[in-house]
Amino acid sequence: MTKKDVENVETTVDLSVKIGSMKLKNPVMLASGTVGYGNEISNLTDLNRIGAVVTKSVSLKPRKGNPPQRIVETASGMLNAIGLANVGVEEFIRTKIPFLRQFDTNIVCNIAASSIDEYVECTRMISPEETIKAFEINISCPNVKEGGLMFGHDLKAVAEITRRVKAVTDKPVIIKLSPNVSDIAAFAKVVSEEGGDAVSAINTLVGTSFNIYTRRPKIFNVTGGLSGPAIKPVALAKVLEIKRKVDIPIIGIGGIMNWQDAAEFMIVGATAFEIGTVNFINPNAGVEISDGLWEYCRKMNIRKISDLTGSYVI
Amino acid sequence: MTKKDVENVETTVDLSVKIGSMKLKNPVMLASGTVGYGNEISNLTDLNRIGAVVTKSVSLKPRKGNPPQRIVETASGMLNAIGLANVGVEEFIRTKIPFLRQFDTNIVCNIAASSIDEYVECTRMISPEETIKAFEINISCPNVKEGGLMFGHDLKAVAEITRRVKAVTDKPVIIKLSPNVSDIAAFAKVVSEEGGDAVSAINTLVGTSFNIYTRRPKIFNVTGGLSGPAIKPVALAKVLEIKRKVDIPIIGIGGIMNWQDAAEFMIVGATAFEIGTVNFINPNAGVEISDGLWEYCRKMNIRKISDLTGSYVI
Amino acid sequence: MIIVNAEVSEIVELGNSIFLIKVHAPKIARESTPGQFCNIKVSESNFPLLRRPFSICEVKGDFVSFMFNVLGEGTRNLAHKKVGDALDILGPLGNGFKFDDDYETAVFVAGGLGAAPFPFLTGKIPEGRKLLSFIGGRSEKDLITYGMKNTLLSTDDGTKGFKGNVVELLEAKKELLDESKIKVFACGPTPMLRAVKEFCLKYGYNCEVSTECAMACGFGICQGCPIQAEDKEGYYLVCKDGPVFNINKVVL
Amino acid sequence: MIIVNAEVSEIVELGNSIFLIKVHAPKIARESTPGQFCNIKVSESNFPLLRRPFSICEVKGDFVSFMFNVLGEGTRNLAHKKVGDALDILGPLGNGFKFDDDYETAVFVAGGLGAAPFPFLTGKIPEGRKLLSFIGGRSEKDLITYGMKNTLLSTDDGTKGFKGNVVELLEAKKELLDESKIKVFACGPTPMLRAVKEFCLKYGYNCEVSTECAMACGFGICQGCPIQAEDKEGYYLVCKDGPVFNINKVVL
Ligand SMILES: Cc1cc2nc3c(=O)[nH]c(=O)nc-3n(C[C@H](O)[C@H](O)[C@H](O)COP(=O)(O)OP(=O)(O)OC[C@H]3O[C@@H](n4cnc5c(N)ncnc54)[C@H](O)[C@@H]3O)c2cc1C
Ligand SMILES: Cc1cc2nc3c(=O)[nH]c(=O)nc-3n(C[C@H](O)[C@H](O)[C@H](O)COP(=O)(O)OP(=O)(O)OC[C@H]3O[C@@H](n4cnc5c(N)ncnc54)[C@H](O)[C@@H]3O)c2cc1C
Ligand SMILES: Cc1cc2nc3c(=O)[nH]c(=O)nc-3n(C[C@H](O)[C@H](O)[C@H](O)COP(=O)(O)O)c2cc1C
Ligand SMILES: Cc1cc2nc3c(=O)[nH]c(=O)nc-3n(C[C@H](O)[C@H](O)[C@H](O)COP(=O)(O)O)c2cc1C
Ligand code: FES
Ligand code: FES
Repeated sequence: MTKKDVENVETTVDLSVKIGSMKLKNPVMLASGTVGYGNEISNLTDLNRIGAVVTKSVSLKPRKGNPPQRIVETASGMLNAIGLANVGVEEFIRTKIPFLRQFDTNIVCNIAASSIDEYVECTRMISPEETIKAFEINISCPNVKEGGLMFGHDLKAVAEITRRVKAVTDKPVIIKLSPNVSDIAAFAKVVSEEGGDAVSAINTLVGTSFNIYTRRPKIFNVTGGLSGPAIKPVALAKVLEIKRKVDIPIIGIGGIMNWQDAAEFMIVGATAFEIGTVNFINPNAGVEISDGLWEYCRKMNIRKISDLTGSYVI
Repeated sequence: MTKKDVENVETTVDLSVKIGSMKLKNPVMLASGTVGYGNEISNLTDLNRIGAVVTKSVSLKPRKGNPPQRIVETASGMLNAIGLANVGVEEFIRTKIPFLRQFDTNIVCNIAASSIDEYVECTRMISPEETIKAFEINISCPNVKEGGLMFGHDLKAVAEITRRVKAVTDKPVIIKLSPNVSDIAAFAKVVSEEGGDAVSAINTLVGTSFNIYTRRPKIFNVTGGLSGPAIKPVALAKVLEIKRKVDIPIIGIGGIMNWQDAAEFMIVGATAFEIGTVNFINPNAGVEISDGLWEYCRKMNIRKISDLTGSYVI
Repeated sequence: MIIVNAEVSEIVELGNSIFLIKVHAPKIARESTPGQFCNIKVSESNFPLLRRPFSICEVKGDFVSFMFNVLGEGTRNLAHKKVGDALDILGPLGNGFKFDDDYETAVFVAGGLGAAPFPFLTGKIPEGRKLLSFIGGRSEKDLITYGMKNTLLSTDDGTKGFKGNVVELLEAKKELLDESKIKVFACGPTPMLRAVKEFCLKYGYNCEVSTECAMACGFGICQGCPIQAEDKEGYYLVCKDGPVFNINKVVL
Repeated sequence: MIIVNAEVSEIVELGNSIFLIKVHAPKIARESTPGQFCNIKVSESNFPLLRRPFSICEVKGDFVSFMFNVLGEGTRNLAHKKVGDALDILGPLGNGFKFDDDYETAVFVAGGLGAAPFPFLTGKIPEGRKLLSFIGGRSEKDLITYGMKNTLLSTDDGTKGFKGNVVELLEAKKELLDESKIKVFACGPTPMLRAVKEFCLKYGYNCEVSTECAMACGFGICQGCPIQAEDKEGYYLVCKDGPVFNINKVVL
């Protein structure tokens, strides 16, 4: 900041946003599955400057994940089929949460499950942990049979999951929606009706890639989830669609690489946003995006970034 | 071809494929809306070397299309919302068909409509034209309210369209499916049950893009259809999904830039394929893809390219 | 209209990230007329995906030049080209200026990079006609006079020439236009073209403008580049029916 | 593990589209140990999207070198780098070779580009130990001996050295290995590593292999790079737990 800026209190920008009762210092969230449990990335960026960190999907029991190959690059994107490799709830509570406690950010616990009961049970077990500030329920992992994708495509199941998970925790519950449906707003509506605090959109698009010489799929799981800049236009359209039809906070996700992309998501309706694939390429992207948004708001005379949410002009 | 190749009859590759009763000299088709009615591109490529040319969607009455801006580039893709600008059936028959007659290729007439009756009426009017060898029914244009997208998301409507269009023509009827649905195979199944000759997949994905300074959509129609390499993994997964569940010829579409991409589509299940966006960048791509596939088949010892269809190893 | 793989023979920065790139493209050189453009592949990969349109700036023998401004990824790639590199060019495209009809003075009006097609056009104006070039820019460093004759300058900030926009300069120098039968050729941002149109309609000047629009194909197959028609219902295509239009034909 | 914007100080083609690129990266140079790798951003745009992993080939003072083969878009971009260009490098990553445990002779086995980590490792082998380098390739032009000592060569087509693969060469020269307590360090394609493992198990040699896997992040956050564990249930991550593993730990 220049001296003039400091003198001029008018230039201060309030980057904070709220998701239910959870207050974020800025709208930047690190997406589930793209920063593990925070350990490694904390060497390369300052997690204290991030609004929230969403953990890798946790399931009741540990999962070893899919055999290689799990990822393949595509045009401006990547496919992954990790298979929800994770340490399971117990180990998560025992070793991951204590590490995460040190950071001045919100830790959101992402939960994957293969039955509605399992979603409820995981939430119930983790909810007492003070470090965890909210839950994101992954009903849309396309990469394991029991990854929730069948829930993500079933309105009744989504309603039940939302209702029953809400019943076992006081913390905000975010439902992470699948983009692989005809009418994503209908799912957001159900979440809203059942008392969900927010939806996050989008999880990855189902995609595949084959080797033309061996005629085999490039990833072991045959199909994977497409992420990265390639999906940004689709993700933006989904967020806009929800925003226009349902009154519920939206966390925008999909292909965000820089602050410009992040601002675009907020304009079409996102209250906050998650960044995923970009962490692999630029682990400090979250901090840079926060700084970029601050500067953008200052230049555009936006005092509170929350004013940006849904401020599109159509 | 080298002298040795010519001597060796074993190296001859049969690139021909069939869609219903329509025989294509090779599986390369030029996608609807990406080559107009063939006029301009015929200056830059040899249409006689292409399996089939699909015309820009024709509707009963002429449509002037959407105001600018109609297109915007995205990461490895583009959004378009042309708004089905077209000359209408009468002008199509009067001026476009006579021009197309000169080429030794199959002309497939793509039809868009805002009611089931209109699909039937268009087909009925054009069917007597000898030059037209098949119909592709666009039930999935995302860019005009009456572009068929609502049909493309309604199994009963798709069934009725297939049945009634088939009833007014002896020519092969291809139904072009929307990818913006939860279960594309269910749509292919309905088409198959109602006697449709093939499905083509995919049309564009719904996407959008906003200017972060004006907060306005970059394209007038707000949302547009995403095409190009960005969508290839999604398109491949949709083709594979149909192939695994339904026994009907599939025309693969989405992000094909070169013969390698085309081979990938055939391996996952496509009998033929259409190329769209690449025509804007390399108008001769169709011919190059045909040559590339020929060479690939020769090296891989594939005598008939139709053996490639659905030859994936999972 | 052909596609050629042309060798870059020269690339120079005119200043302020404006470049002039010259390629060896005999066939395009032969076919081109001022106001036409080419659609250039700016990368060897799929990123950026689409070609980028540029006006033909100059044709000398077998060589064609383009003038461009570094704005985004595409033009940045282009600026990195080196002598000897190959450039994949589709062109010439669209319809150019009618420079041989009935007028005595050709008046060029250029805003910023709108100067691009005028060096070529300047050279083609028939012997004996007069030339006047009105060139506007935001600031002195944005003024491009390359290849233009009898230039009158304006800058928004007054750092050089007339202070104001180029149409205000036209209005201020109106007496220069009263001397003979004039035809106005304009190229620049749409708001400028709109003002030029208004000015020309007011005084009854014949005027052609070179328009711009987002483009995918550049040769009429995508229908991505509409411009509202004034003399009929619906749209013209900028790439095929334009980019040069008489002001009576289009709504700007 | 840091990210630096390093200046390219040298780039040379070793032949047959194999390049050596040297960058000024003091911090990475200081922290690195042989067998570690860096994840390099090969373009300034989003295409190709992901970083590309390369073994640290050599460290000299403040300079780090990488050896690479032009395979696709990413390595093609890298080959176009010029002296003075900046390169965005994340590293050093993973675990390297244990080169100071109990052995008398270090035996390097390299297949093709597998030679990449050995110049660095060669320089680190403690004084007084012996070195033997077995290098294999498809053909003479694929043999890379850069920075390696006491080399024995094999080619699949017999154009140079022993005709056969590099593990057959090992077997043929087995008597050289009988002289002292040896440790084998191997890097190359997985089928070669599998054969090396089998060979070492047969003769009871201690052996470490540098493995490869498709990677996104390179530092443990994506879980994209599993390799099946032999000594526990489940997988190790190549980027974090490897890329160098003792043969007893992983299924190849
Ligand atoms: C018929 C025609 C002729 C043209 N002739 C020339 C020419 O001779 N010289 C020249 O420099 N340019 C010319 N242009 C514009 C040129 O095509 C664009 O500048 C170029 O496509 C930008 O590509 P990019 O990848 O660098 O920028 P992008 O990444 O595509 O865009 C970067 C930024 O520039 C803005 N932008 C993109 N295109 C334009 C535009 N046309 N006008 C204003 N802002 C734009 C974008 O909105 C974005 O903010 C012409 C355009 C047309 C349609
Ligand atoms: C830990 C580690 C260390 C490495 N060290 C080196 C090194 O020192 N020098 C070096 O040249 N390479 C090394 N590699 C491999 C290197 O990362 C790849 O060659 C590179 O990513 C290819 O990028 P590309 O964009 O050029 O090719 P892409 O476009 O990604 O691929 C082009 C073609 O090469 C194939 N390919 C891609 N990666 C590999 C691979 N790892 N092995 C075999 N084929 C592949 C693809 O299947 C495709 O057919 C290492 C890889 C790992 C995981
Ligand atoms: C390697 C990888 C692993 C992922 N794992 C999970 C996961 O465990 N749970 C989840 O809800 N989403 C997971 N995702 C999805 C991301 O959280 C995010 O929704 C998606 O990648 C789109 O955002 P992006 O384009 O910014 O990456 C994963 C994504 C990637 C790339
Ligand atoms: C500019 C443009 C216009 C299109 N118009 C039509 C159309 O009129 N009818 C139709 O069925 N599909 C239309 N499409 C969709 C294409 O036929 C094709 O399904 C889609 O572009 C995906 O293929 P691609 O990635 O190879 O472009 C259009 C696509 C583009 C890019
Ligand atoms: S740019 Fe494609 S029709 Fe004009
Ligand atoms: S490459 Fe991401 S965890 Fe190994």
